[in-house]
Amino acid sequence: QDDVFRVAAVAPSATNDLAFSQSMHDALMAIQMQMGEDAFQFDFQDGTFIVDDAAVALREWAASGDYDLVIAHGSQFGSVVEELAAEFPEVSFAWGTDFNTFGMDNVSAYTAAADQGGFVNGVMAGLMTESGVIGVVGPIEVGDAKLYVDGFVAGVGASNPEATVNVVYIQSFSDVPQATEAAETHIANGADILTGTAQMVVGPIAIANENGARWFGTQASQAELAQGAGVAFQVYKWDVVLSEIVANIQAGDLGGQSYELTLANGGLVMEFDA
Amino acid sequence: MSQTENQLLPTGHARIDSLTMSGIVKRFPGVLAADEIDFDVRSGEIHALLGENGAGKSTLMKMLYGLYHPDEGEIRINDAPTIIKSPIDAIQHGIGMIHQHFMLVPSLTVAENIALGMKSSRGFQLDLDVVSQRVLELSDIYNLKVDPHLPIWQLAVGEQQRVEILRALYKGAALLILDEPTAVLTPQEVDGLFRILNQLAADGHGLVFISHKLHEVLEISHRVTVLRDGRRVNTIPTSQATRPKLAEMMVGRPVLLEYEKNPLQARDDRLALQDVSALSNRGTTGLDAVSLQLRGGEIVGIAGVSGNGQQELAQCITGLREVTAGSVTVDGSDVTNAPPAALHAIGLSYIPEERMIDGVIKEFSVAENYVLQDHGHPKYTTARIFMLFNKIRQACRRAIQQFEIKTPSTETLVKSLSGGNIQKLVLARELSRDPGVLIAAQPTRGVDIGATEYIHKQLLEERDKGTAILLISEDLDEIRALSDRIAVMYEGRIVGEVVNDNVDVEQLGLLMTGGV
Amino acid sequence: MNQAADTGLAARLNRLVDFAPVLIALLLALVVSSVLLVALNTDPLAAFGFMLEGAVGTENATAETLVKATPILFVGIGITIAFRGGMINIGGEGQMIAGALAGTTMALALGDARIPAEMAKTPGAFDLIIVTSALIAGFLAGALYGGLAGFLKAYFGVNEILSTIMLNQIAVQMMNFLLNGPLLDPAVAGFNNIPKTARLVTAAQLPRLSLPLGDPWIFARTRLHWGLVVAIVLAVVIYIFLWRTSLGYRIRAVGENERASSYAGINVKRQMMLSMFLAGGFAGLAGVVQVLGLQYRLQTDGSPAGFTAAAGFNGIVAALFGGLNPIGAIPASAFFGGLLVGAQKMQREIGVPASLITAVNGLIVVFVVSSEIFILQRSKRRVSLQETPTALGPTKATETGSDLPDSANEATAEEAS
Amino acid sequence: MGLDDIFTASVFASAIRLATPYIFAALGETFAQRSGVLNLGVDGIMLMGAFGGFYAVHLAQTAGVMAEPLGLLMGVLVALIVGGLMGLAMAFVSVTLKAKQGISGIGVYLFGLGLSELLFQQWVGTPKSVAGFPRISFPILTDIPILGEIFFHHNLLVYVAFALVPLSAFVLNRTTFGLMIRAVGQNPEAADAMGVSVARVRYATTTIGGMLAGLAGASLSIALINLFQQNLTAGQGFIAVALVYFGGWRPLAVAAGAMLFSFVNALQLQIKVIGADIPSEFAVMAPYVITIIALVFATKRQEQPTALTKPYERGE
Ligand SMILES: Nc1ncnc2c1ncn2[C@@H]1O[C@H](COP(=O)(O)OP(=O)(O)OP(=O)(O)O)[C@@H](O)[C@H]1O
Ligand SMILES: Nc1ncnc2c1ncn2[C@@H]1O[C@H](COP(=O)(O)OP(=O)(O)OP(=O)(O)O)[C@@H](O)[C@H]1O
Ligand SMILES: [Mg+2]
Ligand SMILES: [Mg+2]
Repeated sequence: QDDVFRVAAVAPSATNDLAFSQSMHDALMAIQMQMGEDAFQFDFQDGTFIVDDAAVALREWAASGDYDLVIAHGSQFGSVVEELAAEFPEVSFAWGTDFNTFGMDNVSAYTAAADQGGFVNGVMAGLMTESGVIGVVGPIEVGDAKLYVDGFVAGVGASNPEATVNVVYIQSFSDVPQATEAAETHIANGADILTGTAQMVVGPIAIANENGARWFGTQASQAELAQGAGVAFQVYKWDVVLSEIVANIQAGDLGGQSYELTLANGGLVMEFDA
Repeated sequence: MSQTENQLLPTGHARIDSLTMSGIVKRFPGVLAADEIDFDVRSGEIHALLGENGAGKSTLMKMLYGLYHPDEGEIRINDAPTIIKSPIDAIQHGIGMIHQHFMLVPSLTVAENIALGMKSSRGFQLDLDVVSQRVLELSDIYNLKVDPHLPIWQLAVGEQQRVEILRALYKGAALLILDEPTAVLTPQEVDGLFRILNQLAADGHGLVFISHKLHEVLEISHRVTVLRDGRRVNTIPTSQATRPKLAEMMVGRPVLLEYEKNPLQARDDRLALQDVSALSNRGTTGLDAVSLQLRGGEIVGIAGVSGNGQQELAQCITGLREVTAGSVTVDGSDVTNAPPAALHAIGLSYIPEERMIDGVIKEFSVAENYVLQDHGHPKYTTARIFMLFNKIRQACRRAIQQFEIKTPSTETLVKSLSGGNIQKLVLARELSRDPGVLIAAQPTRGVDIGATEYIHKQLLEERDKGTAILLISEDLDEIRALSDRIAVMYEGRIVGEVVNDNVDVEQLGLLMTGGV
Repeated sequence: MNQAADTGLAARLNRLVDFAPVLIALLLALVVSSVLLVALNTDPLAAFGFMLEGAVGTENATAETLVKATPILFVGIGITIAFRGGMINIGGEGQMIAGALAGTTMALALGDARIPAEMAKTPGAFDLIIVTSALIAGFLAGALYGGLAGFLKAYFGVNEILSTIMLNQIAVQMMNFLLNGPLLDPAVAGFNNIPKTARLVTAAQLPRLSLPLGDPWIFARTRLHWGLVVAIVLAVVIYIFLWRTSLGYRIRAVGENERASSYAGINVKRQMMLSMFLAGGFAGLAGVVQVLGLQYRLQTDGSPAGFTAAAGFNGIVAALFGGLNPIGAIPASAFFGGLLVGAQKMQREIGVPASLITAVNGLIVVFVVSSEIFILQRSKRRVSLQETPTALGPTKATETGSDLPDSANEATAEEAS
Repeated sequence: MGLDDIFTASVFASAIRLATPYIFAALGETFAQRSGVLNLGVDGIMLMGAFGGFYAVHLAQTAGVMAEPLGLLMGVLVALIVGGLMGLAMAFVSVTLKAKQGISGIGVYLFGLGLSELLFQQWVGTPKSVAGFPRISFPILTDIPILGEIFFHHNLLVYVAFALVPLSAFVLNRTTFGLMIRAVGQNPEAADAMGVSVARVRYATTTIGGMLAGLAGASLSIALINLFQQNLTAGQGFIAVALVYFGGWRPLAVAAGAMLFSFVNALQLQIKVIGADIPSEFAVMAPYVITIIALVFATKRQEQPTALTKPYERGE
């Protein structure tokens, strides 16, 4: 093997989704900046909503023996990782967001304490709201999204117990028109602050902007899209855990640990838009 | 090119002095439908086109109307070589056609069907009032009654035919092709049509008249061209033609034109209707308390203008329409509203009127159609599950031979057979099922004389075997030739029933039109 | 009349030539795609090379192509039945989900009941009863879901295109609900990241498939599973069903002409429901086989494609490409499997956006389906040449028709419509 | 939580907004289907229209070369042209090349889905918003309580969509063109025999269908959501096709179907926002379930074009 550290990753949506997939792509870019292109290279396949498409890529990468780390970015890929890790014990895998390494030495799991930034956002939102009504547009009530929303609701409760938080899960990660109309409905019911998570929030952001409401974001910075409406964004810095994983692998440790992004370890960063 | 006044038709269109087709060849996959045919029509003439089913009559005319294009040969209009690319071309050249298979849009009203493809007096907006008005005028003049506001699907076949004729008249074509226009008309209506045709000819129209009824051809036409198997047999002035001669030219052998009927040997009642009522497609009364008895070994003819409940009657007996009151019994057991399969099982056979839609599945092969009801019968299946196609083909081949069905093979799709041959196939199938009761609706409509002769003989044979036959027909000649008793239907009721023994045609015709 | 010619070499050559327009269409699609690729600063030759390699270049690639083709084939067989029966079933997606839900539930329940905990993970502890019951449960659930659309059409006149599109969405939500609730993997109940069931015990999994050639056996180290064999066998069964049995005859009759069918005494409503029932059943099988053969658990990421991989949709295309003939659906599904898998490889290697591949797939579909007209014209011309145009008399009794349900016959019948 | 909290004026307004893209797309599809062409590619065309419209407005606004209304007009034009071209392509494939419409439509869908995303990634990159059609405030009308909020506070394209409903009905039922469309869809042989060019009519309707689908997409990207993202329509084109069946090929009923579907959707959003404790999944299901149920109980006077999906060929 050469000196280059090679990574291959699959992610479900597009690399520029301002959300989940972009956060991983940004992280890999960041590490490459840190380590230099001679030392770190990565292949990235995005848009693999279909688990089996990801499975084909993951298997090919694992079997090729060319990669020091194979990343499955998406908790739906867990079963695939579980199977491949057993079949290719010499290959190191990382997947998330989840804690589960399946008890295998060559699997790292990573997750984000999304509730932390959610709580911060919630506290601010609670303080800022004038109408006392806040709207949340969530995708499906699971995992990362649920963590963030629950954290957010708790944060509002902490800073402004009087405020009402209306939560809508639209049952899709990608249905922009539905998310947009959910945001409209929030506004119609008096919300002056909106938040939400997953890649379909681009619609609600535009609605917040149009109606003079404020927007709190998560996963990646949406400041540019939100224009004036954006307040604060919880940004995932997967590079924090990835650097650790890379270092471990370089030290000969293929995995077996799970990692968490937190505000404390710098994996979660609050970015503000003044 | 200045046209003088008298070269114009009363409609204002230019007349077609002569139209000549020469050396026309048309091939279809596996069929030479036209083989160097010469044919011509002149202004003021009614030229009859005769031939057995599949002889190529419709094909030849469709080439004139721009629907098909000749592979070889030339068409000249007023001596100028003309290529007719499409019906638009044909219409512009002053050619109109009444098609054998109706060219009507079922969901549209009569007026809409007539307005279709024509310029509107109100620009892009439809002028249906104007059209309806003119339709009413025309139907008054020619005594072809239709309500311009009714959608076509609510009309009986005969009424639809009237719409076709009206439309052609409306468009005022100089040359008018009529492909079997009389097949569904009453004698009175035929008389009316003939008056119109004569009038049109006198006005300077050219007319092509296709029919399988020789007496009509003899009555109306000036010249007759006979086709056989895609070739022209001859063209003769009608004055030199006789029925036997024409029949022989068509079929290639002498044809029986009158039937010897054995004396009636009626047996027990097989089919009985008691005060049967049913709704029509329109939701109005279709059948109104009809009672009828049918004995084994007799043919009962139902005469009437189509649309007076004949279709409903047949459908009520065969389980295809709900009987709302009254009862139907076959061999003493009540089968009111029994499902068709149950009726098949007790020996009921039905030759449906709209055979292209009801009687066959056009996308299926001849063999598959041959077992439409019996595809699950033990004799054609193992354990009622697996179909035995060798047996089916064998049986089908026998029927093809016996009924002289013209088809390349048992595997040919039915949609490529000619109308007459499809009818023969349906007949072959229904008779092969060895029925105790046979409902035959318009069994020879559109069928050539050779086949008609054959079908009539088959029906008579079936009768002599003891089958009870209900013959529904608008062809009074047919009714009179075959029936033992005749019932006349008008507006969903049976308005008269007579023993067929020197009945008065005029009297029947009157009953059919509601007169008493 | 053309029997001799048909079995001869000439005919075979002719049939080969039939593929020429398809190839030309593929080529055209490639040309247009190349233009797109060049616009993206990519070498088209390399791109398509990778596509081919990704589809059939290696043992694993071939296996993945077949894996991809398997659910498409199942759905395609079902769609063939539905379309032959005159029912436009767009509901493959929802029926797959219904089948997967029921099949997985059955596999999980029986897995718990039949297999002692210590045996549950023994490799190769394949249990025919569990797997068969799960497949049957999947079939029945899909069938009932499809049959529902058939029922609504037969008795309430609800158009099946409408109902199946709507039922797809309903199924997705039902799946989300069940996976996030009653069927949720108890092991992750506290920190659920994705709605999913528990993993199936080994005994409930469809075994992987390998061919006894070489060492290790071919496909031994791939994800190819026995679902493929089940699908191919069923394709043949359904072929026989449709063209050799009286029930198949009835379904086709109703599909072609409802009025003539009722005239023939066929219960039209019943056949409508039956063809949708069977179509749904096959889609259901596609769903349960995906779980039993590949992922060993049912999970979703919130988009229906996350579980079905759009096979319920691609199966429609495969069925039509296969000439609405279950046997034809076999190569058609393999072709689409290869296309989809190869496209992913192209994306990995050249880094072209996945969206380009979607667009290219669309082009291929359009071009290939457009090429049929040229095949049709050729076969028409051929018939006119072979059957010497003579006037036809009644056929001789000695003449044998071609084999009735011959696929070639069927194909032409279909094209001519 | 009373009925007052559920059936608010904003729910009705929301239903009207939600229905807009469906109405555009479904009316277009009604034309195509009435003439016998089933275009299953509506969703792909919507996406291309959405992207085309968005990109034109985006360019105009970032370059600042055009006054805002003109830029929006450009967006609409581009959406119409892009949609029209894709409709034309669909017509060529299904009318001239007589391809099976079910498959070719899916091909068109995939093509639109892929290409719109590709172009978006190449030319735009990440989601950006544009200043889309603003909500119109009518003097007096907008201020009417309740009615003002429901009817008189929408953007221009919403009104265009609803205006197209009676217009489409008029064209189909009262004009010579409409008569040709209906005839060609029911019995192309008869239309042909009457000198109506089946191909020309089908080209026209399929192209119109494409243009309206393009506009449907644009109504999302430059009027209702004001940005573009991959698969922006999220399958709305397929629902639009279903709604054509729901409405039995009659524009008014098709629009009624779109309204029913959208109203139930708006209602379930409202119910969830105000905190009703029903599982989200069942709420999201509601519009689909109710659409089916409505059709079960509706009296059907369907005018299914009998030649739907059947390429026309003279029997030659
Ligand atoms: N579109 C077609 N494709 C193939 N063969 C055809 C087609 N149209 C007609 N034929 C064949 O051409 C021959 C002539 O048919 P045509 O319809 O002209 O007969 P016809 O004389 O009008 O018969 P009929 O009295 O039954 O109406 C028949 O053998 C028929 O099967
Ligand atoms: N005794 C019989 N003799 C002749 N034909 C029969 C007989 N019994 C049944 N058939 C034919 O076999 C076919 C199948 O009969 P069956 O009672 O199963 O009808 P079905 O209502 O179509 O049933 P399914 O929906 O199960 O196919 C019918 O078309 C019927 O005409
Ligand atoms: Mg004829
Ligand atoms: Mg005839």
